Amino acid sequence: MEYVAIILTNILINNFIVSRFLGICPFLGVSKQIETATGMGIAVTFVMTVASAVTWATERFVLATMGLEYLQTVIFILVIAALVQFVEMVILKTSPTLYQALGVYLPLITTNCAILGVAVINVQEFYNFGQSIVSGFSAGLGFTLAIILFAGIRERLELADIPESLEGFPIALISAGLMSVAFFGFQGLFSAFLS
Amino acid sequence: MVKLDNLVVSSSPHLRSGEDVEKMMWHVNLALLPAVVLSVYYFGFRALAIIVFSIAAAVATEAIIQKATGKDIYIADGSAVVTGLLLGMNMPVHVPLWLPVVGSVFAIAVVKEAFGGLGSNFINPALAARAVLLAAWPVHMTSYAVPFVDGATHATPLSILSGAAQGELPSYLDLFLGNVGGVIGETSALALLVGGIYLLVKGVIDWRTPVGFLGTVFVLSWIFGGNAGLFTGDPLYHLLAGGLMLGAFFMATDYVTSPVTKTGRLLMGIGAGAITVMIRLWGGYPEGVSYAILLMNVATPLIDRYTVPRVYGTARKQLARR
Amino acid sequence: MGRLTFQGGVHPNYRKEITSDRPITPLAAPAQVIIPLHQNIGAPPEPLVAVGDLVKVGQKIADTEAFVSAPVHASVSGKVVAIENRPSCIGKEVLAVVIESDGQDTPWEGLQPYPALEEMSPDDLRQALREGGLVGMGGAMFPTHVKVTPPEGKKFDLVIINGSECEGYLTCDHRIMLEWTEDVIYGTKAFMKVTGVDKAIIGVEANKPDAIELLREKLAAEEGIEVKSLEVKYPQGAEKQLIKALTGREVPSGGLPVDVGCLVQNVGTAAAFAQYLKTGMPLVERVVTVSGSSVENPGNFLVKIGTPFGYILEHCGVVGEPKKLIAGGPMMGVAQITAEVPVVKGTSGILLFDKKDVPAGDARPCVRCAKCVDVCPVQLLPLFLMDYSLKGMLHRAEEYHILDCIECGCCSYTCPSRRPLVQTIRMGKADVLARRRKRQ
Amino acid sequence: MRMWQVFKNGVLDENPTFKLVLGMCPTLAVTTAAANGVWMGLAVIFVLTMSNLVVSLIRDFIPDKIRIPCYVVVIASFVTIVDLLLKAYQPEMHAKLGIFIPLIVVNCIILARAEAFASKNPVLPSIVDGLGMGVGFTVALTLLGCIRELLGAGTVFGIQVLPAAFEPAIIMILPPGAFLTLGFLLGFFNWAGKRAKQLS
Repeated sequence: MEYVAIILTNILINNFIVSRFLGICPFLGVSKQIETATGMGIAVTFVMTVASAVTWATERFVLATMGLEYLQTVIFILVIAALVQFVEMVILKTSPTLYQALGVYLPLITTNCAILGVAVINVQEFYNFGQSIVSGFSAGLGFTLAIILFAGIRERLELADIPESLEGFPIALISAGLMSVAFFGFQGLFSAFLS
Repeated sequence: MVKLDNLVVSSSPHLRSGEDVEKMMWHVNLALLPAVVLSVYYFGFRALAIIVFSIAAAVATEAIIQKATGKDIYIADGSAVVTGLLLGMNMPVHVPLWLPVVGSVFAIAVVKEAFGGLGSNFINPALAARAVLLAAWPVHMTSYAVPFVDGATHATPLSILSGAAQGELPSYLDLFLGNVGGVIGETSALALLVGGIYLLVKGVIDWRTPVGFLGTVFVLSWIFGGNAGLFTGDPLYHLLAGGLMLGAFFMATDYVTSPVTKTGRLLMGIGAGAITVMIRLWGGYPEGVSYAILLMNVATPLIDRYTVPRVYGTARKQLARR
Repeated sequence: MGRLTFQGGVHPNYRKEITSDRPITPLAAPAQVIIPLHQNIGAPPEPLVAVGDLVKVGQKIADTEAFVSAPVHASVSGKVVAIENRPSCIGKEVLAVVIESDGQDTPWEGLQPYPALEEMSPDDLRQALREGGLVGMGGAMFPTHVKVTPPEGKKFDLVIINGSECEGYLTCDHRIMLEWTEDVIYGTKAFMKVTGVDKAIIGVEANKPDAIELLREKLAAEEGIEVKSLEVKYPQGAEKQLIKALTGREVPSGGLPVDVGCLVQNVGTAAAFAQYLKTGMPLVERVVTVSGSSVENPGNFLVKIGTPFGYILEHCGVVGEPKKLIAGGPMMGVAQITAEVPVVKGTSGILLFDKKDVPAGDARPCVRCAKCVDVCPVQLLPLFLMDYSLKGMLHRAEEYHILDCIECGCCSYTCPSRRPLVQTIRMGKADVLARRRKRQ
Repeated sequence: MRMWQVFKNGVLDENPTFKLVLGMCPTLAVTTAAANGVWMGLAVIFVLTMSNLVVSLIRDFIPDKIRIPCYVVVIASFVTIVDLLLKAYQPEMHAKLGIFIPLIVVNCIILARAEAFASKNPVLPSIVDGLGMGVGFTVALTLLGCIRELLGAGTVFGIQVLPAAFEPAIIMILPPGAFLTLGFLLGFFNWAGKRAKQLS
């Protein structure tokens, strides 16, 4: 049941983007087209899942055993950066088509705060290995859902006659605000079962 | 030889159907009238005051912004009136009178005009404003009144049904006629049904969205709505209670914020129905119609994109390859 | 009755009753006819006469070696007084031969009736189609001999004679079916012969029951030709929609009717073909419906090709405050700036409307009511195509099949915000094609 | 004089929030109150200035290929220092800012300044640039925090400003309030900038 709770929380109830503000930069930057948003979403989901597993292991077997928890930030960001590099290399070697689809997004992911964010949250919530992976994966799905919906809206806004001063980032932020109003609908969902 | 001067040259077609957005908007306003009349009957003139305030604020905001941005003033097209009217009908009768005003200003200025005005907003202005008011002033927005009783607040049928509040469930007949607690305009299923059918007959709205919406709520609330196991729910109660009729006929069908494809319109109804039941049965609110529609509004561009009809002479439902 | 149809479409006010009872009346030739040389969709023919030459009715006055083209013949006897650019109903000036009529209408000596159908080969008939200057008379003016020649590797299996006449006001095809029934049937048989097909369907909209009945009566003893009643809906007569309604087949995107084995010909073309074969007189006159709120005595007239609109309107009388002159039907016809333009082979109607009947009002923003989506007979999303065309997002327009638009105008007709949908999409199509050419 | 120009550039001309639209996550997340904005800003000023300083110092010694990882390590170290300092001396604020303190490390402003400015300039201008950018960020966050706190709670820095009759709009301190306020602020600055240009 707690797995279900993690999934629902990360995707709907406390969506990473619209209610936790993690990963806003790619959310605003790579959401002009549905196709690219989908690519970014898949790439982020993949890296988040793997990063959750790796950082969990790092925390458990390296930092905690050696009493170096205070170095968490430094170590995690290095691990994630290395991981992204590694993933990029593996994909390039094994599947050029996949690399073509996701390659461009990977370098952007290192500085996506949602990745480091989910790693830190996993530690803070004392998730075990399985929970961490589910948490990372579902956070990625939440990110993907939000960015694809948002890309759809922005494609539509491209055809709208938006007041000059509000064009670009302002209207994108206002749209995101209204989208997060709609997401209020998921608040308290299944709370009776999950608590 | 006849010589003709001053001929108008324009591109074909040279005929127009004579359909008009203004007319359609006023049809919507007219269709809401029975529900308005009933709510004044049940809740007294304060209900009328709230509706008047919210319409006036909506129209004034629209006019001021159109003037300030140098556009032609088009308040007579009735769209701001529809927004104001729907917002007013979505409020409990005891809210302070500044609340509908704030809501209408938000609906028109932020949700509609900031995106370029009529036709450009991606989310329903009245519903978005209602959701914002609910989040901003939850106490005001959830103090529902009982018909004919001045000043008393009461639980809605849905909050009783979900166990969130104590009280006796009203009868089907009371639900049908609107003799129950709730926001101003959503209480009488009958009055709203009459208006909805009027719009269907007039061809202003398409059957797909309301039928998909009501049908999905009926089926899902029957399957999951009971405490005694699957298929023990009370679907009729779920159809008649809350804002379902208002949402299904008047708000999910809003042209601007719902899909344009036929499949998309059906999906809009089904999706909104499913989310409504989800929120009603397992969500944090007793009623989910507003949020369900808002969420489907958010998904509308995607629905349009992926339900492109099969074009004559093409093999499958697909976009052309470049 | 009238169940056969396609998806989408609109029901405009047809107003056919104004002229549907008016029989075809021959109109005397005007003092001067203006005969544009380029009366086909292919290559323009070269003039064969010079200023000062004397010509007779049916004499060829322009031709070319090009395959996709059609010759033009003199419609009156008299003297060529000018070969120069003149206004035409397509909206620009084109090269035309101006002939001053001698009032005699003397036929050219070289005209010969053709032998009976049984005695002619498909090749003979194809040659005849070209010599007779026959083009699609529904409005497209596609050279008929080209249309009946299937491209390499393709074959016809069905001839469809288009008697739907789905445009409002126009009744010339209706009258042709009623008055020239034999010719329509003879022409149909000729088209079956030229394509080697043993099956033909004459499709007529259900609002012409008298024509359907008459054709069925005359065809009672015949094998292979069927008359089918079609639902009354615009654009029922559009080639692709007609094929879908009658056969259930869909012409593939970017393809031609021959890709699904169909040859579609207008009833007027069939009748004209028959008359040419029987008399040897090429296409020098046609039936034109004259109607509209500013026409005093509307009707159907048999007029010489090259007759100026103004001459015909003078004959019919003009009332009220005429504001719009249209060549063709109200949905797809072309508005004219002057009444000097002449009737050509594709002119099915001349409509003159009073000021009060010219739609006015500015376009308002799109509210996404999706009425244009519901009526599009090709199942396009016109509202998006218009936006993509306006914003120059041509790749998106192409993705959404802008090139499949048949420009029927249903979207603009139905739009409650009075948006110029088809007008903008037309420009978008041109832009997309230009971009494609540039890429190649 | 040039130093002033560099500083002014960070606060006004290239304000990281309003002009470059960088570092959106903390900007939106922590500005539920004015004080949060100030503290977040101070933390960023510290990290930004110190990392600019160090990056500028070592700019000639590190190979080009591994410079980015090096910058990241430098930044992450200062973030850790800020994290520990806040935890020790401002535990309440540390709890409020929560995860967004360690996330300063992935705040694009900091890496962007290290790469775009500090790695190409001497120590002193780099420090001033870090200060300028940091102050610009702080001003923006504080402004956002003030507006949201004022409308969402009726207070500014915890002091009751609006009369008691004002009923605070709770939504302003919820996520939509953050998006909407920043959106309209950006729009306002766009408009004001254009107006100023027209007038001059």
